[in-house]
Amino acid sequence: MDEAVADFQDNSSLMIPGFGPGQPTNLLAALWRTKATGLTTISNGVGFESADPDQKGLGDLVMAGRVKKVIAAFTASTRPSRTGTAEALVANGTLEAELVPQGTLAERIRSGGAGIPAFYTPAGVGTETATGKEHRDFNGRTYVMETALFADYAFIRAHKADTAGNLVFRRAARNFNPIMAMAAKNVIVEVEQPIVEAGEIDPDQVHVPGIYVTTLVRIPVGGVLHINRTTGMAIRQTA
Amino acid sequence: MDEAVADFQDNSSLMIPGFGPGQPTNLLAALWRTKATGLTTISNGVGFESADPDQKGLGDLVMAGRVKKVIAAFTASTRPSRTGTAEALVANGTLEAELVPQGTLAERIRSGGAGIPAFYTPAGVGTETATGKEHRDFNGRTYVMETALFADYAFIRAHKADTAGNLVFRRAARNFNPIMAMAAKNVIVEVEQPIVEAGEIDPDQVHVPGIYVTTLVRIPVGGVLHINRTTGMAIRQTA
Amino acid sequence: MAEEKQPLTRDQMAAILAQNMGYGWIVNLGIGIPTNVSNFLTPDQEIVLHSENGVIGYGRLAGEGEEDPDIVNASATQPVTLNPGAAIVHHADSFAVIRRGMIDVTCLGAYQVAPDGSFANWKTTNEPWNNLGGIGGAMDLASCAKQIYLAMEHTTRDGEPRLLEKCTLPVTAPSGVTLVVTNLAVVAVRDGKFILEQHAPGYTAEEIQAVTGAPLEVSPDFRRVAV
Amino acid sequence: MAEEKQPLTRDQMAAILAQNMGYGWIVNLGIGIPTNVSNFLTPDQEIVLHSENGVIGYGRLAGEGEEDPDIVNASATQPVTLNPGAAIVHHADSFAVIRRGMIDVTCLGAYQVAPDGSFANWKTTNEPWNNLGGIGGAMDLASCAKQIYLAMEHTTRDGEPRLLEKCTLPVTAPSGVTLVVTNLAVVAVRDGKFILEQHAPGYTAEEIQAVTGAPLEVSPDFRRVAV
Repeated sequence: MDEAVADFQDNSSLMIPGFGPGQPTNLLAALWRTKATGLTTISNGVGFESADPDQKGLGDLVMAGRVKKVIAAFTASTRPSRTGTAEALVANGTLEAELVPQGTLAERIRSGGAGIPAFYTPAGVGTETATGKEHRDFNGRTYVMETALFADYAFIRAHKADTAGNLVFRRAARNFNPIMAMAAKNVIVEVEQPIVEAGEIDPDQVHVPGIYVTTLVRIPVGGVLHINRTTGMAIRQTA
Repeated sequence: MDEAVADFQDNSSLMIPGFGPGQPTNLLAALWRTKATGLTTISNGVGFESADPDQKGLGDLVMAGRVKKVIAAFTASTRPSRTGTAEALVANGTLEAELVPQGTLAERIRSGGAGIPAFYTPAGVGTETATGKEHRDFNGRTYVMETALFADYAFIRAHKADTAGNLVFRRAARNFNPIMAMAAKNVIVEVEQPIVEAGEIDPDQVHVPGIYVTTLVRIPVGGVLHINRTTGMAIRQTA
Repeated sequence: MAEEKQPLTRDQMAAILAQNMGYGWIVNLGIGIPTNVSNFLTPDQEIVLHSENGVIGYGRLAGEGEEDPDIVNASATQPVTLNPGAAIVHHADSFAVIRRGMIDVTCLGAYQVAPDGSFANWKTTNEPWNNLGGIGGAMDLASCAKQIYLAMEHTTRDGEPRLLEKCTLPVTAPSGVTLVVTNLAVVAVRDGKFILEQHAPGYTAEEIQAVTGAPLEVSPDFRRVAV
Repeated sequence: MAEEKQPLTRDQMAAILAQNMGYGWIVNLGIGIPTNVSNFLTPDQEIVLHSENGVIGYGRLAGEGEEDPDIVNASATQPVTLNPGAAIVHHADSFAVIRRGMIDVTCLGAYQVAPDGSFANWKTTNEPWNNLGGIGGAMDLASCAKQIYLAMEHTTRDGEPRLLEKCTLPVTAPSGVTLVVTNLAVVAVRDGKFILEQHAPGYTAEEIQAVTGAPLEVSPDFRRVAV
C-alpha cells in the first residue's frame, strides 16, 4: 500500500469514495503515513478521527491540518448534540469547506468523468445551497447550474479486479467508486480479492473499464477488509 | 409482441436503441402492424426499408409517412453514391429531422433519464451542428448547451430479464439500451432468453433496474433473434 | 374515561409511515426513524425501497447473523437485507432515479415544518450561509420526490414547537411535505394548511394544538392512531 | 530506374495508420478504412481499441466461424473479436471516455482536409444547414481526441484534390488532424502546414503535389512507405 501512494504530491485533489462500505481504508491509512499535505478532498462526508493506525482516514488528515479544503455533502454533524470533525476548523477559517447536496456531488463527479463542464439540476433550488449560483428555467421549472469535479487522484476500493485493471464492486460498496474512478487523473485501487488474469472477468460484468486505472494493489494479509459498524473494529484480510 | 404495443398512442415519441446489434426488431415489427402514426423517433440512424415483414422497422415507418420527426446521428447517408432513407423526405419537407452528434445524442438521452434538463458539451463546436445553439466558455474552452431528451416510449432489446424487470444486455448489444430504458415513460422490453424469477440475477450484474421497466415479453419461437449482417437474413428464436 | 397519554414510539411512527404507502410505490427512507419503516412494510404492498447509495429493492433491517458488511441502508451503517429482484447502481445513477421523479415518497427526519410544505433538516442554526451542514441526499430527494413524509418529535427538548407558521432554520426544500408523523400526531399538509388527522393515545386536539406553532385544522375524520 | 507506380491499397493505408500508434494508446477506429487497422496492430503495441458502441478492448476482425452477432466495431456490422481484458459500457459511458479526452487518436475517413487541421467527413454538399447528414460519433471524437488521423483517397473520382487550402464542405472539426494517409502519400499536418512525409511506390513529391490543392512542404525525411 505504501508504494502505491509513495509519489502522492502535496496540494493534490483527491476523491474518496465510500458510504459506509466501499471506502479505500488501506490507501487512506497509507496516505496518512506519508507527509502529504495541502489536500483538497471530495467525499460524501468528512468522517471522524480514528485511534486505530490502520483506520486513519480523512477525519484524521483534516484534524491534523493536512487538508486545505473539503467538498462534501456532510461538512457538519446533523445532530446538534454532536459536533462534526471539521466543524470547528471551518468555523475558525483554517479549513475551507464546500457543502454540496449529495446527488449534485455525485453528478458533478460523473460530469467530470464524462467531459461535461456544467449541467443544471433542480436540487437545492430555493435553499441556501443555491446561494450565488446561476439559476435558469427549463420547461417552466427552475434549476441551478453546477460545474464538474475532476481530481488529481482517486483512491478506489474494488471487490475484484483483473490485470487489465477492470473493476467489479460488491453490493452497496459500489456507491461513489465507479464515478470517482472515471473522474481522476491517477486512479489507485485497493482490491479485496486476488487480482485475476485479464479475460477472467466477463466483459459484460465490468463496472469500471481498466483504461481508467493507474495502479492496482491487493489488500495484504492483515489489511482492513471491512469495519464492523457496531464496534468500529477492523475485520482483516486473512489470506 | 402485438399485445405489448397494442396501446401505443399516435403522435408519441419513441426511443429505438441499436447500433447493429441491440435493436428491438420484434417490437418494431409489431408496431409496424399497428396503425400507429405521427411518431417522433430518437435513434442512432434511420435505417432502411426491409422486405421481410419480421424486419419492418424505422426505415419502413419513415417511408410509409408514419413518422413526423427523426432525431438521429445519421439522417442521410455518408456515401454520396447511396441516398439515405429519409433524405428525400427531409429535403421535400414531409419529414422533420434533427441531426445530432452521436455522443451528444447519447448524453441528451442519459440526461433525460437523470433529471438533468441541459448540459454543455465540446462536441460540434465550430461546425454547422452548433448553429443557433448557446455557446459558453468554461476554463478557457468553448462548449455548446444541449437539452435533455425524454420519450413516451422506449422499445428495448435485452438478453436476460427477471420477473422484477431487471435487465442484462450482452456485449455490444448494450449500446443505447440502458440509457433509453431510463429515459422513457413506457419501457417495453423484448427479451432473448426465458424470463427468470426475481432473485436469479445477481444484483451486482443488473444493467437496468426493474423499476424502469413497464412491460417484458420474451421473443417467441420464430421471432427475430439476430440479423446476419452479411446476408440480411433473420436468425430466429428456436426454443 | 380518557385513555392514558402515550406518545408514539419511534417504531410506531415508522409503522404509521408504512401505513401511508401505496401499492408498488418506490420509496426512499432517510436516516433516523424513517430507516425503521422497512420493518413495517407488508409483502402485499410490493414497495421497492431505494437508498441513496444505489441499493434498489432492499428489505427489512438485517437480523443477528444476517448482516452483510456491504449491504446497508441510507444510514451507511445499518445492515439491511436484499429482496429478490434487488439491483445495485452507482451513486450518480442512484440520484438519476431521484431527479427523474421516480420516488413516490421520501421519508425524512426534520427539525421544523411549515404549512406551505417547507421543512428544515440540515442545519441547526440560522447563521448566514457558511458551508457548514449535513445535507446528504435530502435536498435532491426533497426537490424531486412526488411527496415528502416527515417523521419528527412534535417539540424540541425544551418544549418549543417544531410545527411552525414558517421555518426559522434554513429550509431543505421550500415545498413538498404532505404528511408529518410526530410522537403526538399525524398531520397532513395540504393547501397551505396543517390538517390534524390522528392523535397519539390519550391526546386531544386541543392538547396537540397547544404544542404546535401554527393553526391545526381538525380533520372531520380525526381519530386515534391505529398502531 | 524508377519503381512502378502503385497506389496504396486500403489495407496498406490501414497498416500505415497502425504503424503510427504509440505504446499503450487508446484508439478509436471509424467506419471505412480505419476499421481495418485492428488487423495490423501488433500485440507488443498494447493498443486498447475503443468503439462508439461501448466495446473497449476489441481485437482484429472476426474470421469465418468466429463471428458473434453481438460483437461488432463502429461500423455496426463488422464482427470483431474481443481481447482478454475487454469491457463493455453503454453508449453514454462510451462517449464519456471520448469527451474526457482519453482517446489518444481517432482514425477517421474524410472527404477533405486542410493544413489548419480541419476536415470534412459528414456532409457531401455545402448547402445551408438542413439537418441532413451522417455525423455518427465523428464530431465528438474530432472535438475530444488528442489527435485525429485521416485515411482517404488523395483525390475525388473526378481527380479533384481532397487536400485543400480550406475545406469547401462543412467541417467535422475546425482543427485537430495531425496525420493524413492517402492512397498516394503520408502527410503530416503541423503548424498550419501539410508536410509530405512518405510516398506510395513510384510517386514523386512533384506528382503528389500536382494532385494536391495546397502546398506540400517536403520533409527532409521524405521516403517510400514501408508496407
